[in-house]
Amino acid sequence: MSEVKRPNPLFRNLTAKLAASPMIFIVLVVFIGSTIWTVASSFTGIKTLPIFTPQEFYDNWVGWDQYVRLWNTPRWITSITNLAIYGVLYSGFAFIIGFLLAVLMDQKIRAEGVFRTIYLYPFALSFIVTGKVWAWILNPAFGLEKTVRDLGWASFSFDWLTNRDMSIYTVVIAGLWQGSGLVMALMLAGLRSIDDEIWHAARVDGIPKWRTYLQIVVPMMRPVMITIFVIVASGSVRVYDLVLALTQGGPGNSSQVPSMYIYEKLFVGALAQGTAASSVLLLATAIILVPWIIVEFGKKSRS
Amino acid sequence: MKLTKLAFALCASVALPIMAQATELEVTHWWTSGGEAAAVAEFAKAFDATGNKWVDGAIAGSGDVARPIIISRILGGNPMGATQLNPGKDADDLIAAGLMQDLTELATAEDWATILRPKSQMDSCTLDGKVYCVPVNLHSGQWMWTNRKVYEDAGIAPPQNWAEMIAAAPALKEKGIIPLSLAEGWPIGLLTEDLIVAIAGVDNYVAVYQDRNMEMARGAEFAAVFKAIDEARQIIDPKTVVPQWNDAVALVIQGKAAANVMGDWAGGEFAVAGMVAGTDYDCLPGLGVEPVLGTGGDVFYFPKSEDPEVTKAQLAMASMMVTKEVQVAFNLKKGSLPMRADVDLSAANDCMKKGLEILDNGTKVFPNNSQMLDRDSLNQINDVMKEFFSDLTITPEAAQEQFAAIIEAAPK
Amino acid sequence: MHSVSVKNLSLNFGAVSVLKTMNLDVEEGEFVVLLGPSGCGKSTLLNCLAGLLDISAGEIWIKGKNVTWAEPSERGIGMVFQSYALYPQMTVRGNLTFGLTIAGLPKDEIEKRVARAAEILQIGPLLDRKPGALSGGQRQRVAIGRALVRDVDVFLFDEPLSNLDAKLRSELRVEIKRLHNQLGNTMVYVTHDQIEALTLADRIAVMKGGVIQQLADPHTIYNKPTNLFVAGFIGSPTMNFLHGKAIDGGTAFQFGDHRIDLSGYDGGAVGNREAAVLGLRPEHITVHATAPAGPSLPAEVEIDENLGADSLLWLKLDGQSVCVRVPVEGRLPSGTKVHLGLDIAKASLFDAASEQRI
Amino acid sequence: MTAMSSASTVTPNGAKPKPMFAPGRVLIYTLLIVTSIYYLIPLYVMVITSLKDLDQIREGNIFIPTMKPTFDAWIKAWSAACTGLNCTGLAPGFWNSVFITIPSVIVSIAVASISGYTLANWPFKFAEWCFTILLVGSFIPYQVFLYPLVIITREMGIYSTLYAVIFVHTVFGLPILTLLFRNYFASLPEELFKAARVDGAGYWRIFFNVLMPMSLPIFSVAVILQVTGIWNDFLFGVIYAGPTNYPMTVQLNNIVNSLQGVKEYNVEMAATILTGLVPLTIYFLSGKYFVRGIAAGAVKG
Repeated sequence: MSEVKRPNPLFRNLTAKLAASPMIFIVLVVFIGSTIWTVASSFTGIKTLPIFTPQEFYDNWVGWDQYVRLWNTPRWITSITNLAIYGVLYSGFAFIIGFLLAVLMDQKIRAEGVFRTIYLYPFALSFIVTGKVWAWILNPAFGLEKTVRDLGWASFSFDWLTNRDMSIYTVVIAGLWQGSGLVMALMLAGLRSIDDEIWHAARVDGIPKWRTYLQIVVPMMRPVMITIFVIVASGSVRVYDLVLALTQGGPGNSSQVPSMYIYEKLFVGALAQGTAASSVLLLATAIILVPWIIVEFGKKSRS
Repeated sequence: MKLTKLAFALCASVALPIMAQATELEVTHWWTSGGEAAAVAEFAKAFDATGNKWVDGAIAGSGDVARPIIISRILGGNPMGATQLNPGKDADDLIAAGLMQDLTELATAEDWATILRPKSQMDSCTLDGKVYCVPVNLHSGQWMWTNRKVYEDAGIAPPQNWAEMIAAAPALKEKGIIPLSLAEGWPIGLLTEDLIVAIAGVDNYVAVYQDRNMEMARGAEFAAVFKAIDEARQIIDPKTVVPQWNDAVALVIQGKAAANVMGDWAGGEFAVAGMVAGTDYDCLPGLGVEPVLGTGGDVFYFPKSEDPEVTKAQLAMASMMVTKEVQVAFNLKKGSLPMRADVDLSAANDCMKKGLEILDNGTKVFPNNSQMLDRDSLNQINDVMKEFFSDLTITPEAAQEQFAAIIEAAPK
Repeated sequence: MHSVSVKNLSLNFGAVSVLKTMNLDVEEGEFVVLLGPSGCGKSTLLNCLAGLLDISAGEIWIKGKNVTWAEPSERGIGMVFQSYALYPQMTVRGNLTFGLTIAGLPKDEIEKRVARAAEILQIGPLLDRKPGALSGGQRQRVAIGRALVRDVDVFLFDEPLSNLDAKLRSELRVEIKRLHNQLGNTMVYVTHDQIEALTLADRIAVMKGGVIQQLADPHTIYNKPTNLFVAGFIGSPTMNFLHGKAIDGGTAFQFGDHRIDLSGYDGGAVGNREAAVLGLRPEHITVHATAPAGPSLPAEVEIDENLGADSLLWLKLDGQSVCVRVPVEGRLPSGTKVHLGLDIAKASLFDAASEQRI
Repeated sequence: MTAMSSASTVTPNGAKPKPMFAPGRVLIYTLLIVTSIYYLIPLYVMVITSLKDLDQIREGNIFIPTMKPTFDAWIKAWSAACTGLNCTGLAPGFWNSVFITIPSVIVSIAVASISGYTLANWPFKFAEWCFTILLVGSFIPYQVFLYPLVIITREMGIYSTLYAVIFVHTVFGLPILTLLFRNYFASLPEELFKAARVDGAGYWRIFFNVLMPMSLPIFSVAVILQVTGIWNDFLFGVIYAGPTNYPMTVQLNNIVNSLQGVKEYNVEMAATILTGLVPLTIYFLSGKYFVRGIAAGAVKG
């Protein structure tokens, strides 16, 4: 019974390791495997069919050609710019609107459940539905603009959907409608996790309420902010269906986003171009996120 | 019974006796609207009559939605029995990978090369002398549709060609009518190609798209095309650009717009609205400039199967699709032109007859764009044209150069 | 055979060494307290004993068995946690029987043990309540009960009283002592509270920086601290430290201009030392109006703190603050000049460089 | 403090209640109601449109309610709208969606909760690296994985079966769910876990007997998120599940995305509402638990 020898660390807590194996399998095979495949494919000239053997990669190798083409494509540049606009505005406003709504909801209001449901229900709807409905409402020909004009303001103009300088902002509007309720729910939960004593202390100190929120409560909500960031940021990088249903990337290419470019190229006989665009996104994400994730999540694990 | 006879004839022609038990074949396609579904039903009815079973696998949303699904299914080793796919270069990789059923034997036995026209459509199904798909119909995209009443109300004679339509535009605009309706996305690319055909001419179109004549692509003939597109974009108010092609056609039907450029499938919309060609509306092939017809069309591929029963049923289906009766029934419903010349199309409407006439003359028929350029390049041209249309700061010269660069870089 | 024996144990988290080559033997039935400031490694050591942390090197023996790599439940230990760690969704009975059920004990045996624990800890009426419905003291009792029913030889306590208020804490302290007397188990008890340590322990292990500084009975720890750290950590108010040097072959201590005779010092050979520290507990200094016989120093009263039973006098001595515990004899006004009598026999002398007791 | 009590501390802690009609209150309610209108308009437009007939849609304004509501569009969407040759409406796909959603939700949550539990309580370096990669992976557009997943599921021998679609949903649910579970389990008192180990409970018993009964809030969040995501999914269902398992969204896509013919906006809207009914109902019924669960899972990191 007495074990004198140190057991092999590999088999320590073996059950835990076995239980984590589905996750490890998914990470190694799906995420890492797909990433390697994606990056490798981006250096080839493959068109419709994906390739998987080293020989095939060798036969189709073209070097940096796909990347040269990618960065010479105006549509890709527009897409990247739009992603930046959308990402910043969507994330920023989702945080602001979500926070303001959560603060309003936190004022001991009546019928809180009703308001919460109203703010949260769009999240249950798919992006396609969201895009379709907002395309309708924002359409100048029979939506908001026409309605207001019918009411008497003949000069009223709201043509963002068909205005190439403004179209990406309609995506932001619809996206916020769909997603800000979730941010509100997360923020509300965060607000309510703050100890009552903080509020008492702030009141005793005579700190105005808005300052208490901004300077004391918000910094205390760090963990929930991080969760929101992951949800919101990954959502904006992946934005696809919404743009497709709302503007189809138009007018022209003015509201294109990278995942539309990627998806199109992957499936219209320019697979390698699609994987090259994916690789760029991957690299950008990794550069921004990996150091942050390691710092943020590495320190919190129990050891 | 007619169908039994048909089935019998099929058996004989394929020279493969059909077994008693039904083989189920799943068929994927993206034909989900009323008319399309009715056309597919004709296929299904005829196929079921051969003793097999048509299992419908419709996926709406055009090829963009369906293509990944179709390719994934083939790649994943669980292919459908048959599938609609864009003809030409789209399927080349799949064929090269040996994933598609070779139909050469059947095509030779039934002499498709003779009975099906035009040759270009057969060519797109042929790779290295082998036949891999069945062309089922002909569609043409070079039509201008005008609402006669709108012009007459404005005191203008209904235009008979592109230039007249442009000339009438200012007067219509004053009356609050959209002179030319347009839909976002691929319809802009279609309009571009139609103008190339109408203004630069069929031969030059083929010279650039197929033979990659770069001198031509950068030359004066094409500069005139971009000039015409420039005129078109000037008369189009971006607010009136609608999301989908049928919305644009609907504007013409409702009299809110005067004209639209769209393929022959737009005729179905006018028919549904109860409008009569020649009295209520005009259909002008080749935009009224030159009666020409692109010969795009729908084709079916048959992914290879290990199961000989399935292969047998696939061949039966392929054979069924080109029989006279099925061709007539299918194309009348679909609003497209049959592949066979030896069929009776007295039920066709005026616009269809115009098309048939051009087809029978054979002189002004040219291959579809997807038979000449790969889809990736076509999409890139679309991207350029979409930008050119929506951004008035891009000069026609700049757009032409971008266009030429894509043609130059396109894989042969 | 030792009840618990730690041999050359060390623990590293990456490059950080948390426990450094540690040795500790606990006798059968002994009550050992691990005492130290937070971060000294005392809880970590306890977790290692319990098997909740894998050690980097060394061995742990419990009741003559090498349990270095055994599962916590196989080590014959029971453990009581600071936050009680009661399973919130189970009743008190469920909490007590959870481990026994896992061990597969027969039903009547489980019943017997629960009944016994309930009797000892007087928690019988609480058995069917959930932890949420219990007071802090009751929860702590249940937590002890959970260790008790395991019928083990060694109890491990991880700051079990820190979450309680002062009154309850002193009550439960007595109860734990009583429990130990009654059961006679070996107990290893972690705390940062020296009162708990001094009152409960048979032996105290004072820890700092992952090293046991001194392991001894409370009396020795208090009176003969092995180094400056232990001397300063134990006792409240803390020991007074006078920095000076040992002169005249170690027979005297020079503090500023004052010379203090060390002939009564109860320690090792002092010898001459350039830097030394003389430690005197507040109760080992007396206050006199005039210089008393034996070693003494002049000082000036700063504050007189009346604690009821006695007073704490805070004095200034050559610019240094000194605290003295004196019987209450009326207040000494601030600024009063006094003489301090030093009980050198009870003093501790440290080498300033090595910080070790001489 | 126990975790149960911490999970239920979702009580307002803003200022003290004030009379209903104080100026500040009026402002608060005005803001709440105005924002509510913004959130409700699209739903209103959908419902109103679905109750109109095609003529009313063509003539009328999208915001004007109909005087002659008709449920024809709903009936057509549910039981008569055509998908290719099958004019059976959404109804048959409904059960397929149920059969895809239930096992996918269960398996994805099982895998993610166990992974989160392992990361929080039984960490080992390799798993933590995997988690980092997972988080980065959650930023990659889904489409990039389509072909590799076809090959992976083909090699696993499950392509075009229910198992494949369950697997794919598990893959894509893993990052965010693992993050939520990991945060939640890490927020539970560590001593509870230690006590259970001293009591002899192993990996699974601690999970099932000690932690899971305390984790209802986070499990309800996970269920809500996954039901919504999986029910609304179109692409994975249609690519990996195989034709016999096509979910309801395939029919919805066919109704909404049909290119040709007259656009039946009313049927489109009715179909949209019908398809969204399951996740919408879940939100309406369990919004409260969602907020509570989020409070328990996401807030404490």
